[in-house]
Amino acid sequence: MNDAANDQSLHANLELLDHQIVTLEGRMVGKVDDLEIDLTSDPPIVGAILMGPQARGPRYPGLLGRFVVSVHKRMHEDPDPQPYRIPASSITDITTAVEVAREVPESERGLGLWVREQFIGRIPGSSHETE
Amino acid sequence: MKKLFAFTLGVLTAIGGFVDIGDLVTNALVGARFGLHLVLITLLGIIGICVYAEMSGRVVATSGRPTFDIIRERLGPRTGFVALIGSFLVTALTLTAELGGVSLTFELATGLNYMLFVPFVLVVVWLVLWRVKFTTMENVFGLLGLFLIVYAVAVWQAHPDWGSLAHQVTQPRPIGQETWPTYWYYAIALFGAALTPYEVFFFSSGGVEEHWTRRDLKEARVNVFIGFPLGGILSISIAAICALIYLPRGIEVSTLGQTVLPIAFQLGQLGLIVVILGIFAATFGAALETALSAGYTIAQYFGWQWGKYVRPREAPRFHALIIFTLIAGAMILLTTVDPVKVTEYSVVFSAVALPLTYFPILVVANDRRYAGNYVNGWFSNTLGLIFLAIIVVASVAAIPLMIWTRAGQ
Amino acid sequence: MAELRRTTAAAAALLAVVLTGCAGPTIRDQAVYNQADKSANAMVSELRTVLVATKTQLANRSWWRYADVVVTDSETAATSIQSAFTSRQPPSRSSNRIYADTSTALSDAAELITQMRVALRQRDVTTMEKLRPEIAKAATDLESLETRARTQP
Amino acid sequence: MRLSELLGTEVHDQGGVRVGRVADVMVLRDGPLDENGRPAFRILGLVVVEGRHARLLGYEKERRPAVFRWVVRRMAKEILDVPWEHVRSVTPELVTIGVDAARLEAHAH
Repeated sequence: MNDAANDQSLHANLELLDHQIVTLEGRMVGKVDDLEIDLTSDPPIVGAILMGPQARGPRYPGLLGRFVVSVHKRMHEDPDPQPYRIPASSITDITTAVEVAREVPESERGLGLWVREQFIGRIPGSSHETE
Repeated sequence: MKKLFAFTLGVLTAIGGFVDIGDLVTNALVGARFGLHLVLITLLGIIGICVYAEMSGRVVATSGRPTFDIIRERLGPRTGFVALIGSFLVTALTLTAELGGVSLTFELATGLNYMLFVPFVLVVVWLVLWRVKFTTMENVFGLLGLFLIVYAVAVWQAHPDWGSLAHQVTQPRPIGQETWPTYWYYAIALFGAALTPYEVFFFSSGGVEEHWTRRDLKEARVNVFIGFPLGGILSISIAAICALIYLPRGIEVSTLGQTVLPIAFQLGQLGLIVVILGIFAATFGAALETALSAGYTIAQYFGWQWGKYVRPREAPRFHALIIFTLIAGAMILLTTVDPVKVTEYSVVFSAVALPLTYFPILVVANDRRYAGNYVNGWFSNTLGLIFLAIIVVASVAAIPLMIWTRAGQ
Repeated sequence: MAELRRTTAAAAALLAVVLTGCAGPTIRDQAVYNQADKSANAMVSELRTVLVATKTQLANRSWWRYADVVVTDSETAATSIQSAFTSRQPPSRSSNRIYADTSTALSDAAELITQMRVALRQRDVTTMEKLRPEIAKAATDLESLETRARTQP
Repeated sequence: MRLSELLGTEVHDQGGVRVGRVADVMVLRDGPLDENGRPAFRILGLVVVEGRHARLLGYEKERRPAVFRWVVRRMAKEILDVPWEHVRSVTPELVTIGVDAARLEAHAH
C-alpha cells in the first residue's frame, strides 16, 4: 500500500475521475467513469468507482448521453443494467492511474468478452505472445 | 542491442511518421509551385513536432500516460470526445492516404493499376500489425525509410545554385501567378503535414509499448531531436528537387509518379528503385502507425486494454478497432477517390484537429504528478506557448482558406 | 493578389448586371479568359511532364512500365482538362477568338500526348523522338496563349 | 449519489446568497477501516468556484505556464474551500452551506 496515497488529500474530480484503472499486474481495466458518494454514512465517504456506459452516459450532454445509456440498456441482457462497480476498498494505489486488486479486466466481461470470444479470439495467433 | 533498436524508434517515427505520403505529396506540390519560399514553414513544423513529441515522450516516460489518456483526464469526457472524434477521423483519413500511397508504389513498380493492390496491401499491413513484434516492425521500416535520403542526393547531384536556393528560403512570399491566400493555404498544409497528430499518438503510445522508464528519457529526446529534423531535411529535399526540375518547366505535381520522376531524371534507374523502396517503407510504416493510432486513440479514451505488448486476446477491442479502420480505409480507396487528393485534405484536417490534443499535453507537462522533476522549464513553456498560438491560428484559418482557395487551385 | 482582384471584380460586375438587368459581355468574357488561362496552364504542365518522362526513359534512366504510368496519368489529365474547357463556357462575340484558339490548342495537345502514350507502349523510340519537339512546341504555344488570355481585357 | 451529480451544482449559503458552484470534492483516505482493512476515502469538503463557466484544469494547484493559471483564476474569480461540517444540505440541484462566503478560506494546496 503506497503510503503517499493516503496521507495526501486528493482532488476527486482532478485526480480520480476519468483516470485509467489498472490491475496489480498492470492490465488496463477501464476508466473511472464516475464515483459513488455515500453521504448518509458518518463521515461521508467515496464508496466505489463506477465504470461503463451506465456511468459515463449521464455525463454526456443531453441527447448523446441519453443515447449511450438507452442503447446500452437495450443491448444488455438484464433489464436494468447498473454501472460496473469496483468497491473503493480494493484500491491499492493512486498515482496518475488508479491501481485496484482482484479486478477483472473488461476483456473478460461485457462487450470486451463478446469481441474476444466471437471475433479476435478466433483469429489464429490471437494468443501469440508478440512481445 | 536494445540501445540500437530503441534508437530506431526515433528514426522510424521520424521517417515513417514524419515523411509519409502527406509530406511527400505536399512538399513535391509546394516545391513545384512555390520553390523554397515555404521552407521556413516546414522548419516551423519540424520545431513544432519536436516540442510536442518531446513533451509527450517526457510525460509517458515518467508517468506511463500516453497522449489520449491525458486528453480525457484533463479535458473531461465531453471535450475529450470532441478531440477524440476529430483525431480519429484525421487519423483514419491519413491511414487511407497511406494505404493509397503503398498501393501507388506497387503501381509505379509494376505498371498495373494501384486499385488492384489495395486489398493485398490491406491484408499485408494487418498481418504485420497482428504478428510482427513492435520493435522488429520499427527496425525494418525505420531503416528502409532511410532510402528517402536519395532526394537529398538528387539535390546535391543536380549541382544547384545554392545561393539562389538560400535566397528563396529567406523570401517567404508567393511567386509568379500564386496569390497570398494560396500561399497561406499551402503553409497550413505543410505545417499540418509536419505536425500530424497521429505521429505523437504513436510516439507516446510507443513509449508504453517499449516499457519506457525515466532511464529511457534521454534516449527518447535524442530520438526526437535527431529523428524529426532528419525527416524535415528529407521533406525539404523533396521540395528542393521539385523546385529545381519542375518550377522552371511550369509542371504542377498531382500524382505520385510525378513526385518520383525528378529522381529518375536526375539519378537514373538505381535512384528510381531506391526512391520507390523508400516511399514504400515510409508509407507502409506510416500505415502501421496510423492504424495503431486509430486503435490507441479510442482505446485510451475509454480505458480499454490496448497495445501490441499484450496478446491480441487480451486487447480485443483495440485489435477490432484496427481491423475496422483498415477495412474502412481500403473501402474508401476502392471508391476510386484519388489518394493524392485524400492526402492533400488529410494534412489540412490534421492542422484543424491539433489544438485540442496539444493543449492538454502542455498543461500536463507542467504537472509534477505526471512529469515528476522533468516538468517543463521556462524554455519549454515559452516554446510550448508560442506553438500553441501558431497551432490555434493554423487550426482556425485552415477551413476558411481551403474554401477561399478551393483547396489551393 | 490577382485572384482576389479578379473575384471582387467579377462580384462587382455581377451586381451591375442585376441592377441594369442586361447580361453585358464582360462577365462571360472574363470567365472565358480565366478558364482559358487555367486550362492552358494545366495543359502545359501535362505536356512538360510527358517531355521529362520521355526524356528520362529515352536516356534509359527509368523503366518502360514506370514511364507508361506517368504518361498515361498525364493523358487522363489532359483529356479531362480539354473536355472541362469545351463543355463549360459558351463564348460571346468578343471572347470567341480566344475560346476557339484555346479549344484547338488543348485538343491538339491532348492528341499529341495520346500519340506519345501509344508510341511509348509500343516502345517505338523513333516516333517518340519525332513527337517530342512537337509536344515542346505545343507547350510554348499554350504558354503564349496563357499570357494572351491573362492580358486580354 | 454520484460525484458527477455533485460537480457543477450551485452552492448557496443559508441566506440564499449564491456562493458559487462545486468544482471538486476533497477526499482523504483516513476513514474507518473497510473489510479489506484499508481506510475509507473520507470526504473532507468541497472546492467551490465563483465563476459560472470556470474549468480549473488543475490550476487550483498548478502554477505553470503562468498565463494558463492567470486565465483560469480570472474566470474562476474565487476558489473557496468549504469544509464538510459547514455543508447543511446536498441535492443534485443545490448545496446549502451554514457559513457565509466571506468567512471561507481560499483553496490552498
